[in-house]
Amino acid sequence: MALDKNGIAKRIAQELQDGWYVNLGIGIPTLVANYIPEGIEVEFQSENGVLGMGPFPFDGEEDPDLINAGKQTITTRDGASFFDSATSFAMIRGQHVQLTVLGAMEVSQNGDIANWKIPGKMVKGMGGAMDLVASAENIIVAMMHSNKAGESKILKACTLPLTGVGCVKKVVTELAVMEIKEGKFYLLERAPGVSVDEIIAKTEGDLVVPDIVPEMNLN
Amino acid sequence: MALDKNGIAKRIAQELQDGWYVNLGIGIPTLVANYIPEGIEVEFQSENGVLGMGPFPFDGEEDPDLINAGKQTITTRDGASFFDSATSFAMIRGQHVQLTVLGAMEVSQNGDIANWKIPGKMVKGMGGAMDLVASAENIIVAMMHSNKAGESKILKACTLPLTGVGCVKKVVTELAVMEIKEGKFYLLERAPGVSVDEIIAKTEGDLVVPDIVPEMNLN
Amino acid sequence: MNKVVKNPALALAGITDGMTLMVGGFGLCGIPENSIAQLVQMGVKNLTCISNNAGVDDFGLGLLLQGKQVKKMISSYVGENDEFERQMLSGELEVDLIPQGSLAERCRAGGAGIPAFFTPAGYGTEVAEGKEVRMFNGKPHILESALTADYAIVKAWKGDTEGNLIYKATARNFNPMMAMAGKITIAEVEELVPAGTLDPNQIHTPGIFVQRIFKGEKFEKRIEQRTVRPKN
Amino acid sequence: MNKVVKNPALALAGITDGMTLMVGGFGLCGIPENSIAQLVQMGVKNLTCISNNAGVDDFGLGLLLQGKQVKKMISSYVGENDEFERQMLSGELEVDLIPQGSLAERCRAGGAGIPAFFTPAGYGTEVAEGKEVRMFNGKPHILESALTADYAIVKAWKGDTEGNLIYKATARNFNPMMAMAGKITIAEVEELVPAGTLDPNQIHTPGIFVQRIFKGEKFEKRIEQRTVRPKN
Repeated sequence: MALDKNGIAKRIAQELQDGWYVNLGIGIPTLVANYIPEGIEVEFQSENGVLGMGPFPFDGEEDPDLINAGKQTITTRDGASFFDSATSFAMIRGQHVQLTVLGAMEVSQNGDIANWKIPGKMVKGMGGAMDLVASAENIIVAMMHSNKAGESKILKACTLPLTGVGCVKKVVTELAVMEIKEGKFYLLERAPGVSVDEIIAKTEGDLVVPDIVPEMNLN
Repeated sequence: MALDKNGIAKRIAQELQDGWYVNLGIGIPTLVANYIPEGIEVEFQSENGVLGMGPFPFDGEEDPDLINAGKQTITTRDGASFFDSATSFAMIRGQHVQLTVLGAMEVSQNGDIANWKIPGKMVKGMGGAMDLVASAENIIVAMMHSNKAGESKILKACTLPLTGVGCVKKVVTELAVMEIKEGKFYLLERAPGVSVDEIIAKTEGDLVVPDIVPEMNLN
Repeated sequence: MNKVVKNPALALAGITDGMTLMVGGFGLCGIPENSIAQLVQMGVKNLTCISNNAGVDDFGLGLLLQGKQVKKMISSYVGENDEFERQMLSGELEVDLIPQGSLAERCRAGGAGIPAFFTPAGYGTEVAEGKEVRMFNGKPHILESALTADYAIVKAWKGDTEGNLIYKATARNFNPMMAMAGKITIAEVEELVPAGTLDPNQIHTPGIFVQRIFKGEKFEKRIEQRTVRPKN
Repeated sequence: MNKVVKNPALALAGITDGMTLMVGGFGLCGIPENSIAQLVQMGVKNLTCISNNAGVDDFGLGLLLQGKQVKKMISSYVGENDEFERQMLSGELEVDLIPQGSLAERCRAGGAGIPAFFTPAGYGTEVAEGKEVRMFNGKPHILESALTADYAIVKAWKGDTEGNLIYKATARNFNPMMAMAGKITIAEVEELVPAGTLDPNQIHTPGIFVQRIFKGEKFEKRIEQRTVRPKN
């Protein structure tokens, strides 16, 4: 069965490693913070200027001066720090952040990503996404395999204006975990109960399928 | 009579304007802080990371963590701030400092300055001088008119490795105040009791001398 | 060096039609609310506003958009403002969208006398069109230029009479770089104290970057996305 | 994310001959004394040291020069060190002299992923030789590149177990940028406190830039130019 958003987040959380600084984008990526594996410690950075984000505040304890890049009220953990936006992107551009997780409208088999604009229709702006994808060594995209019209978003080439070129290394969708290398998608894992045929059918880009595709282990 | 170092500093202090941020170099320039005209307020910046320098500390009250760019122990005034070297030179390069006063080994009539190196003999390094002269809109050089061998340091062209090109606007020596414009030195004032002839004799660069050269007023 | 002015009207005196303004804040967090209200009252038009966001329809810079006071916005993200999107898509409003890190660095560069720098952000995208590309460490980078403004308007938590500023939490965001990049920088603060009160080790924006400072009368501090967990 | 190590030996483990080190401080102010002593004890050779100054003959980085451990210095000012000047003029020591502001900005750039930037400093001088010149705003600028190091060694006043640092007065100087630019950054601090003790608003170097931290056993803090006025 296809994963829900929390399932995608849970699977991505398995990629976390002890001691990493991690930047989580808006949407599904934000949920990753709820599933940090036991025994490891990570710190969350938000590009508006905070390191060491904690959970959402208790009702009534929101501080309007303390938000994340999604403009959500947050809290901080012991050891947190605040800094200006230039310093924040110094961390990102200077590759001090070990993992970036973000959403996408389209991903292509050479690692291009589009997630900021639909010409003539939707223009929200790129925010920090272009800096993040251009700089991060380790980018995981959290997204749905298809759009609402049922068209694949895992493509040979992106059709929307790009956010970054050749930067995505791994994609986790409601159906599959895929690695991007040498200009192709490599199917690594499938969601529990999802068939390889369904993944093949819903993937427009070139997909390399090994003989055995293990199911994700989400326990 | 030719001025002493304090006289030069006193004359330069007359150039200060209310509300200015000022960077004083090592040597004679440091003395300028002792002669701030009454009724005006200026703040002194030192490029190692302090704004709002006060007088030297009382004997026994030195703090090794609080020095100026000349490595001298200092104090701060109310409203002082500390910052890192990058921010300090952001102030300088970004032209937030209204006046820079520094020493020189040679100055030329097109505003070039040399003050950091005598090839094969003396190499102290440029410190912050190259940043200061390249950025400041308003540079006054405090120097002696001649070297110990009696040779003029107010030249047609510098002979020593340059610190900056076409940047000096005004020179104050023990003999004279000169402005630099259109590739010439313009004699503005002479030290009390010093003759125009002496200044002409000791100036190697092209010197424009008006009919009347007023004496400096140092009272 | 007393830089205190009594009210927003005196603080913003000199801002006229057609000027370029930097306005600090991220979303509705850390924005100079009192100054924005004053800009609305002044009715200055044809402004170019450099600000990471454009506020929401009825608060923050959204108020200037509503009044058609803005000719051009230079921002990284405008997703929370329908009027902005409408004016942009209809062509009424010129918009220059810039990667957030490049925006922050371009403001800092403007304040720091760095006219241009290379960054990898935006390479291969619309943002790179017409910009010089150069390889460093085997990776393509684009040349970005400094941004400055006629006036920068920032919001701080505490400030002193010399213009030294301290920000609170993530309300810091773009304010420090914009304070550096304004030809004239205006700070509105929640608390205004005499020089010598703030610890010189703990100043975020040294007073040299600030020309005018005033105590804001009222800070609404709207929250854009109130997210909470229930108390057990 | 505990980054505390017990002593300088553990902190500096991994530094070997031929590496590039950044060392914070300005003159003898804000230098990592305990780490320098450890480098002397380790006897590592052929180092490239990036540091604004070279200490004095018998303290600070001067100690590494005395032991001929340094192959190359990258500095802005070396005026207070006779041994340095001797080794440089005799050609024993390679020296790259850099304008102080460019040195600071190049370290920051290295830490911030900016591979190169334009600055007016040094145009028309030896420093500009071989460097690209470009006009901006009618003024010539030269292109300067980022600096990074295998290890950056910095000195802070207070630090916490997560590596967050606070500096005191002008002992801050180059330490924050160097902390950003080290592949591995080592901080020695006067006071080491548990995470959560320091105010997150007041951190100068966020812990993300620091990989190892230790409490220095003893800080001599020599003064280079003791200048005082008499008590009346």
